[in-house]
Amino acid sequence: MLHIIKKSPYESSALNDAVNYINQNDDVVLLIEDGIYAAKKGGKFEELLKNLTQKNSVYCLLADIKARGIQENELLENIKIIDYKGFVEKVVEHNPMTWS
Amino acid sequence: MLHIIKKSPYESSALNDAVNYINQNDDVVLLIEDGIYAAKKGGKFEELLKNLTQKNSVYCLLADIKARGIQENELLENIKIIDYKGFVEKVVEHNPMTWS
Amino acid sequence: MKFGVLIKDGQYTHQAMDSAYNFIVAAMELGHEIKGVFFYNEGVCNTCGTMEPPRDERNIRNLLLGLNEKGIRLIACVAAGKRRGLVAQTVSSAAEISGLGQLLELCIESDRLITF
Amino acid sequence: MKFGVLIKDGQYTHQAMDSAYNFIVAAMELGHEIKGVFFYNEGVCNTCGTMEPPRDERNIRNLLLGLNEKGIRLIACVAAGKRRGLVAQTVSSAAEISGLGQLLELCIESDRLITF
Amino acid sequence: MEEQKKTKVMFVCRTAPYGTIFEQEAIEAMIMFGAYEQDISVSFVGDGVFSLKKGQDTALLGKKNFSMTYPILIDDFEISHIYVEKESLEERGLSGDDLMTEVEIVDRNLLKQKMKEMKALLPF
Amino acid sequence: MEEQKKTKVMFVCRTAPYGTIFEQEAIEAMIMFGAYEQDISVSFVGDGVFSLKKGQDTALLGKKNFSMTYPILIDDFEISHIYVEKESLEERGLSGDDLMTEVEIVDRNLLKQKMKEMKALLPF
Repeated sequence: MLHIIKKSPYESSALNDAVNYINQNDDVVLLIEDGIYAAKKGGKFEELLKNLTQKNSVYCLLADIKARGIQENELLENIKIIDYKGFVEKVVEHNPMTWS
Repeated sequence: MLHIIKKSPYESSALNDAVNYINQNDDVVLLIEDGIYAAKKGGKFEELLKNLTQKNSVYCLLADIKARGIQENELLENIKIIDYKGFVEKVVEHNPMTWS
Repeated sequence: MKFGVLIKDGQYTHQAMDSAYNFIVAAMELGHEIKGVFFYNEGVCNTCGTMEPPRDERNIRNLLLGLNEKGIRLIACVAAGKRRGLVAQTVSSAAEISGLGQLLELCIESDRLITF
Repeated sequence: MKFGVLIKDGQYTHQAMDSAYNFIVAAMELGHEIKGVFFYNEGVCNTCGTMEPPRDERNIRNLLLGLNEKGIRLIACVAAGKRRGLVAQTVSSAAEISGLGQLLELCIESDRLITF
Repeated sequence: MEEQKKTKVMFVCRTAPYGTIFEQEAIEAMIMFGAYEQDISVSFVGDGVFSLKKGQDTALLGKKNFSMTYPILIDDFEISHIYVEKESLEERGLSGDDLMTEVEIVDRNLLKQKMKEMKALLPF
Repeated sequence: MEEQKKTKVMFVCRTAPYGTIFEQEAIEAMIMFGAYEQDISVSFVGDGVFSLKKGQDTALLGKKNFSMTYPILIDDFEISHIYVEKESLEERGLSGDDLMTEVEIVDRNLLKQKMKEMKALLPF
């Protein structure tokens, strides 16, 4: 499965709810829209994301981090950046579930 | 001030954000719409609400608890129930700020 | 006391309009004055004149007509409305379309401004 | 691959339509097929034909017309639409109004159903 | 139609009732989907579990009490399964006794497996 | 108009930019309100602080970059104060250096006092 998270983890339970449903090793996580704030260095979700990236691939959507002024070097390590075409490819590979 | 909280604390940061802005002793809290779930016995926010009710009056809107099937005895102690007229009176007494 | 009301969420999707309506009715029953209701953000959609909700449900268009008959001004923001397709041809006869200055007027003229 | 798209949020208020649009364009560039876009909940408002956004902003009505010209079916739920004032007179020429069965058809006919 | 040809679709209900319309419009979709002889299931996780709370009375709110439809979803509208996540109930101080209808209370790990079997997941 | 006669209104900006329109429509309201010679202030708390993040570039998204207006709110649009809550910045790994404009970074307790002085609070 591809877990698409589109709400800010600071104001919504979307990330936490999704984490309960992520199959370790198999599933992939994609942060889009305000969901990308979870992957910012120095934020409150650093620990949670670090744990997540140990067993699962975590992607951030390029257009959404750029719009919000988050530079590549402000993202946590092991977070991968993809564009909309990469997004499409992830949906080809995995069945999507959106958490908002 | 009257702090009106209208989102479920399980899915939104509204309650936590509001708590930071409640003036002890002076301010009043009103839970409406999905905000009323914070006041349910046995839930995750029992401790937070118990602390809150020690220094501030906390009200729940009758129409909203009834719609959601929450009975009076399922609410935490010290939570007061008011109807829409009571709501109006609270706004007469205090300047409102809505947290959603 | 004089109240101003700000509604930011759309009809049916969120409870905001319902809570506001019940609040306004209670306030009037208690003898208070509603200086006006301003619709902003998705809230402008509440003033749409073409709603056709199922018959066994409350009709928000009729609720607004009722408020307007009681003399309450219902004001939808022109800019927020245009973005969402609320224009002169589609707005309910209960409401008027006007600018954001009206919201500030409500803040000035009301004793309390309450947001739903 | 065949994609079905479900959009649940209203235009401009939330980013859902924008994300979906960018996703659809990328999918078509990669040679995939979009079986249809279904608008439900507040999402039906995206298909409103009377939007007039500011000139310096993207025009979601035009974006939908562009998708439709590329042969993509845009389907607004009739029941969700009526509630919110989206009726035959106000729906964009880019979209059609139909029933929830169309959403299930998308689930059946698409390889993937993605929700925005 | 043979069992294996049916499309498996799951509604994932994550929102509380009345504050938003999502659960009401989800139920409207469930009813329609039930008529098409596919394999439709419904799961309640997070605040979605509140939708099933007993004793809902919307008279004072002026809204329709749509919760009455849940108990007849399986028998009258041919929904295959109604799952409720045990952990979400517990976190909210609820148990099966608080619910208005017979449902399958399952733990998160089981529901996670069920989700993996679906062709389409519809979050509400 | 004498200072004490002005109506004190505060925008309380609590949402991140672009995911929703709230901050953009808040700024449109700020610009209008500035013209009326009242005492208008703006506070950023919670995710609202993200609105002021430096380096926003919306080209790939296809949306308007409205953040350019923040730096001129005070000088060009007569907004009295822009407050940013220190605790919300810290929780998000941000500091004053990350912001695109000069603002008053205040702690929660001070902002709480400012709020009490307002006649109307407008949450966005």
